[in-house]
Amino acid sequence: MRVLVCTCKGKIQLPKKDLGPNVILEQHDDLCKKKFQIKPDEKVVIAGCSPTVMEGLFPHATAEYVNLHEHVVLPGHGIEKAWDLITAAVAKLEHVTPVTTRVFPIKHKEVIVIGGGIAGIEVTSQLARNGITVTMIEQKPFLGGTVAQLDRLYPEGTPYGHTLMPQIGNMLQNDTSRIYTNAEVTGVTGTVGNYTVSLHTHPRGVIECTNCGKCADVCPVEVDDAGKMRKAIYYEPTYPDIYAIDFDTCTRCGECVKVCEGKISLDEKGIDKEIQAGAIVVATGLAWYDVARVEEYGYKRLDGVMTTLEFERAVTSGRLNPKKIVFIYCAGSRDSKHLLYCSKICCFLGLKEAKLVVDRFPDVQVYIAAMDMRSSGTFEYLYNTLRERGVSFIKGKPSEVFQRNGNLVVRTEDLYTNELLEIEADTVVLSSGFTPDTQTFNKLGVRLEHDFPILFENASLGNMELPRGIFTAGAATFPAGVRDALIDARKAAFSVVNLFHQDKIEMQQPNAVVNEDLCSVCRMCIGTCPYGAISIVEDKIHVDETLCMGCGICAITCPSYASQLEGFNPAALSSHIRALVRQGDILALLCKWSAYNATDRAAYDRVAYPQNVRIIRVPCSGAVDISHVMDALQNGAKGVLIGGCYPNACHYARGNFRAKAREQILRINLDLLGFNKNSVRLEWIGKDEARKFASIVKEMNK
Amino acid sequence: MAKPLVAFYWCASCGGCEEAVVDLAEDILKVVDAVDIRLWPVAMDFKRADVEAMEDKSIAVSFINGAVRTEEQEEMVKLLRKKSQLVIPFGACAHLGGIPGLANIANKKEIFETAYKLTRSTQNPKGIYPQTTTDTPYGKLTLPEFFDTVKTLDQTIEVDYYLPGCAPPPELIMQAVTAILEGKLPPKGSVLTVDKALCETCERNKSKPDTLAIKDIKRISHVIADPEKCFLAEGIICLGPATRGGCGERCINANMPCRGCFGPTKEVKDMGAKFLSSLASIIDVDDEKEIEKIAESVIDPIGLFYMYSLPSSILKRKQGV
Amino acid sequence: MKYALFLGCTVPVRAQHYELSARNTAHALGIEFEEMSGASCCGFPMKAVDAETSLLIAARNISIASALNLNIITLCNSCTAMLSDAQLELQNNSFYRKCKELGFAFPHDVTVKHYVRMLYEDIGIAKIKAAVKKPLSALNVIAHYGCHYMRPSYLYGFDDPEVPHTFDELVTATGATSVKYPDKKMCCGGSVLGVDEALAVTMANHKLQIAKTEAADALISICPFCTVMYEDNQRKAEEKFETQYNLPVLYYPQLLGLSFGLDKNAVGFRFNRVRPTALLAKVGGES
Amino acid sequence: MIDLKNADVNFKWEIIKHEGGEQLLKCFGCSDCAASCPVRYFDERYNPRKIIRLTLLGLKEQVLSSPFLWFCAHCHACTERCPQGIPVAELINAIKNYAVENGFCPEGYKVQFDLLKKLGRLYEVEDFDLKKRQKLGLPPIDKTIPEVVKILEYTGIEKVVKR
Repeated sequence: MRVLVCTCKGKIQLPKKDLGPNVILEQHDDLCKKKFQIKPDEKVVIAGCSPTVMEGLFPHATAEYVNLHEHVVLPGHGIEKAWDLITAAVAKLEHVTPVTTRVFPIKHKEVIVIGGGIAGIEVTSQLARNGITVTMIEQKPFLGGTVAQLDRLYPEGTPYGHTLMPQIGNMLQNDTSRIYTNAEVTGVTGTVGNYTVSLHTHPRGVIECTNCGKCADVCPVEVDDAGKMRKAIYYEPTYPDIYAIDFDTCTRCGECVKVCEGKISLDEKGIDKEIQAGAIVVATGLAWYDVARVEEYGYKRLDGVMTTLEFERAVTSGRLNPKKIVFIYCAGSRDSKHLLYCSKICCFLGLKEAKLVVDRFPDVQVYIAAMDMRSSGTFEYLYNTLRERGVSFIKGKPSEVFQRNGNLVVRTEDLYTNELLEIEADTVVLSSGFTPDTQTFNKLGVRLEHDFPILFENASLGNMELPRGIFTAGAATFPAGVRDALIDARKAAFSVVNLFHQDKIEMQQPNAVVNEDLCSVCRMCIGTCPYGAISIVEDKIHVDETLCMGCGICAITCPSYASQLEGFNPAALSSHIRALVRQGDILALLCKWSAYNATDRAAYDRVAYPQNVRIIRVPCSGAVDISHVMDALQNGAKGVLIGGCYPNACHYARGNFRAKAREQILRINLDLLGFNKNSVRLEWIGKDEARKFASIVKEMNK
Repeated sequence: MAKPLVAFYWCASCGGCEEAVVDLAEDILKVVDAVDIRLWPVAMDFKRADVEAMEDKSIAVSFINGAVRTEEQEEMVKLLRKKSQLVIPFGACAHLGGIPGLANIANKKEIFETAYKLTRSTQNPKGIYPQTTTDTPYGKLTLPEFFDTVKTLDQTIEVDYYLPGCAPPPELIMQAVTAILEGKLPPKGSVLTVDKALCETCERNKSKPDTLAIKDIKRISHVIADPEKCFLAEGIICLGPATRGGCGERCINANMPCRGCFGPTKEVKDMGAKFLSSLASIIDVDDEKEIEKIAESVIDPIGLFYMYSLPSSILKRKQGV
Repeated sequence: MKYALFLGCTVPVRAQHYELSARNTAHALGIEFEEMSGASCCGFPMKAVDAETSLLIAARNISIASALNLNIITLCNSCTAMLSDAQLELQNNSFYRKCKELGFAFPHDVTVKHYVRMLYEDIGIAKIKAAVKKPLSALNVIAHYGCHYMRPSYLYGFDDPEVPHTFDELVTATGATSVKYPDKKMCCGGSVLGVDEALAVTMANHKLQIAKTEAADALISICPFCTVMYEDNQRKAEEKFETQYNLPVLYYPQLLGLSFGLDKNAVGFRFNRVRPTALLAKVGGES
Repeated sequence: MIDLKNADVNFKWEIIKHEGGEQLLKCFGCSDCAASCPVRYFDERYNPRKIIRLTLLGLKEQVLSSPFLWFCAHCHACTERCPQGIPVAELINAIKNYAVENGFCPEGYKVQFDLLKKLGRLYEVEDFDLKKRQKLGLPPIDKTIPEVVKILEYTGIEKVVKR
């Protein structure tokens, strides 16, 4: 073991004392500016500046960091503290399990794109342009997704084809893409660089086609396709250039077969296939919330109540000529009984439909009832335009829609005027929200939380490329407009190109590892992982190495310590605490994302705190085991402070709540065991709250 | 070849471990065939002097049950250590401190007061307590010192292996005896059962959901537990995940949750602390006040989480008394 | 410097001390006023009835100054707003045509300014300070801007409509302290006097109460309507809210004249309903 | 309960035609006007936001007959703050003008109209006043300005006021 100590510009001069056998002490000026050769299995103590700075400089080391600069030099604590910290670090490191480097070869530099909407098409053409072979899997018989169902794209009012068709053209120009329509993913195995995706292609019915259209002419089945009428055999002008039979509605009367110039088969079978790929892009797009579940609005129950999509398709195909329309916003959104969240784009959609209809029918009366109008960016201009065109906006969520004298009536209170209103209308349009396509994520083994795939929809992290071979594009994870979908698609393509630029990816961050000799598969850990990285594979607990973020919560949860976080195993921490804490000391176990930084801040701001405060950096307040608190108390500690992020601000989602529960239970037990229960405190300390930290430890020191 | 000599001894315990030996039923004959029992106070009339007279290390193995709570017990186990090649704490009390170890939340004075004065069935208005020496017309009588703190066997003498359980199941005893006779012993310090927790073999583990989420803690005496379901999934505290297996799940099969008599698994020092850390992870409440409520809803947490292991825990006993 | 002085309805009849002090302090600063013969009401009273009528009345007044080729100085905030509004409206062709039809001529472009704005912009703080002979450093006064002094800003483009400061600077120039106080832009309530007197008095009381809290020696007004609210209706506020204010309300030119050392008759203190006796004693003037 | 069947959809378009009412439709109901309003501060019965919103909904009768419409002090505090740039005080004034047209002229304005018609100013200038002015050294002023009548006749406002 090597101990690398920075002299901190001459301020640190360690005594010439022995640190034990096989421990070599080196003192360096400007440690951070030097390059060290560190062997992969070597353990090093790095004593210098704060680990927040130093850990980036020693990425491959199994290292224990001693914060000499911020914890000794700047607060003006004595050199003996430096020595104590170093000896304790050595004691810890002796028992530390090293951090392993994990290597994932990128075996297949091919990509599977699930979803053939605007995002999937854009990803595919961007990847194909980079020479990467792409297999696109689209569920419907034709590409285009939601965009192909629309008439126009607002705020500008561009016809949908102006955006979609060139995209399809771009994609088809490259011969590196294979497209499966009418196909669905049935299973996924493997990990980054090496996935196997099985898919099933449903029969299309039309095998050869001249696009004569006679089949549709003779087809007796009229289908209402989201507001627009078509036949059971039909064609969409996107891709492929072949008619398709909608077998859900087809009566198999055989009329089309008789007139077909090409070849139609009503008995075609589906095909199963397996495809290998190094990365998967999920571009499954929007899933509309089933607004019939908002029963008070009468969708499917009352004539004239329709969704925005149906309204747009019915108006633009000439089926509907409304005189008086009420749009109901947030139909089933931000609602504890339905979708808890705002779907972001439904306000835009509603505005668009209103514009579409006032453009067409100047005398139409339009009411929009909304709790809030969320018209961000350029949509504000559309909102302004519509007000000036005389559309009446009502603030408030209508209570119900009912029928009176053959008309629809919407009852609502208008918050602008505090008046209860009844609006009679011939058409009521429900602007509903969207959910992610959970089916695909389930097949990919991506865990969902609050309906959303965790990590992907972590607003502050953005698209985190996790699990590292699975990417998302467009509205698959959260509703996005066309522009956002395209940007997101390019970002996904860029991420894939970046990934494929390497032959393997290496990951050095500490992972949770499971000792199978100790693991009883008691499942306690599974649900505690904030990333869904833990699952049962072949009757054993399996930690997905690409998903683990090293918080250590599972390790502390494991009742057998079968799961341990590399570099943070309990035996090592226990010896660290026993070497560090003496009679009358205060042990501070501080989360590296918040409270620990407050101690650095204390150093910069010269906020004084007592020298007997012994600080240990932990990955999360939720990764503090009660045993370790007991260790400190047994050693004579006057108090133990656990410092974590504020509630709901935990870097690992709910780690600090776990810490809270531990603290509560622990305090009760300590009380019964004759300890002052206030000797253990869990405090929320923000990263800059140096003064809060100092005042807490001073109080505990009394 | 002479049969190996074996000793059984009984310290602070309920006597259940002695019963466990008897529970070997006809198997006990095999044992008696194979060994020569030289000390078994509960069943045979050997005296301390007989042991003292023996040569050091002449006993092949001493099985000692019960925790160490009196001066006499301390003397006897030290004596047996001297005379034995192997010493095996037999049962939870010797292994972890056991139920007598819960006395560590009090001291001698409090215990005497309760036992000799405060209990309803006691009449002791003068407050007379047992003394180590008493002068009588017939001479001085002595009693061994009653310690403040109950200790595990390994806190008193060095031990070689542990036979866990309250009481150790017969199968495990037979396995251990066989292993000793055949000389097929694991590394010193091992617990003579499996290394994995009870859940490994528990039938109910399959019913445990991936995400355990406890919103309130139920007492087994207040609910009728579903005999098919994992206790924890129902909000009933079961120490199974934190307890070594090999016991044959006798409690679980009787629809009672595990209370941890087999002690913690290999890497864990403090069973109660470890289980509390685990339990806190599955409490599915975010509100601080609610968390407090749940924590406080556990009646007698020391008796629940440290039922068998208080003397072997990190803190060992209540402080300041 | 020569201007056309627009008096409006109230000032020449009900607030002669305002007119008197305004003329005399202006004279002391070398400003000359030409009378606007034939000038009528500014038009503001008809605005709520018919905006066009009020604008036409205002435009007619502007045409009088235009014939004189002099910029207009007003003493009343509402007159300033009304005339400025008409001035802006004259850019509108159809309105201009209507004025022509009525025979109004606008041979010269004229601007409309409040008397106080004129002092600030055309004379300047430095020149005013130089003219101060008796600095009123003993006084703490509340400067009341009134609504139409700087609002609506699209008409004036003068001062800051949210954080006005020009009038405070002018008050400070006299040596007096312009007290910093909350709700500086609060309306006097004058406009609702005709609709709901109790409400109007409540509104006026708000600032009177502030003046009392701040222990101000006087409230300085620049609008006859505001003075009606704070001075003439002070007794009503005192009755309604069972308190005593006895707060002198001075027109700014009175304060300025005092600092110039003008004769007390030249600034008309005897017309002030709430006698500024204590105030004058404080600055060493006679009462 | 208001049934919007009875609302006048043309009301808002009428207001837009009036001087100062042009920007009515820009209102998105933020209520900054009401929060800025000194009258609203002292008397909650007056609320400019509510008047504007009722106008947008076409509730003509309710708006025009309300005595509180006339509470606007025309102080323009709202105008300065409207995020949509609506001169709110002018807009309220336009609604007042429309109310007068529809026979809702408050008595006070009728009195003022009569004075203007008679004198061309709001206060009668008596000889006493002229003498007082003279004593103070103030120039004489016109007792009446008959030209104002021409304007009143031109706009035909008398007919409207006296309706």
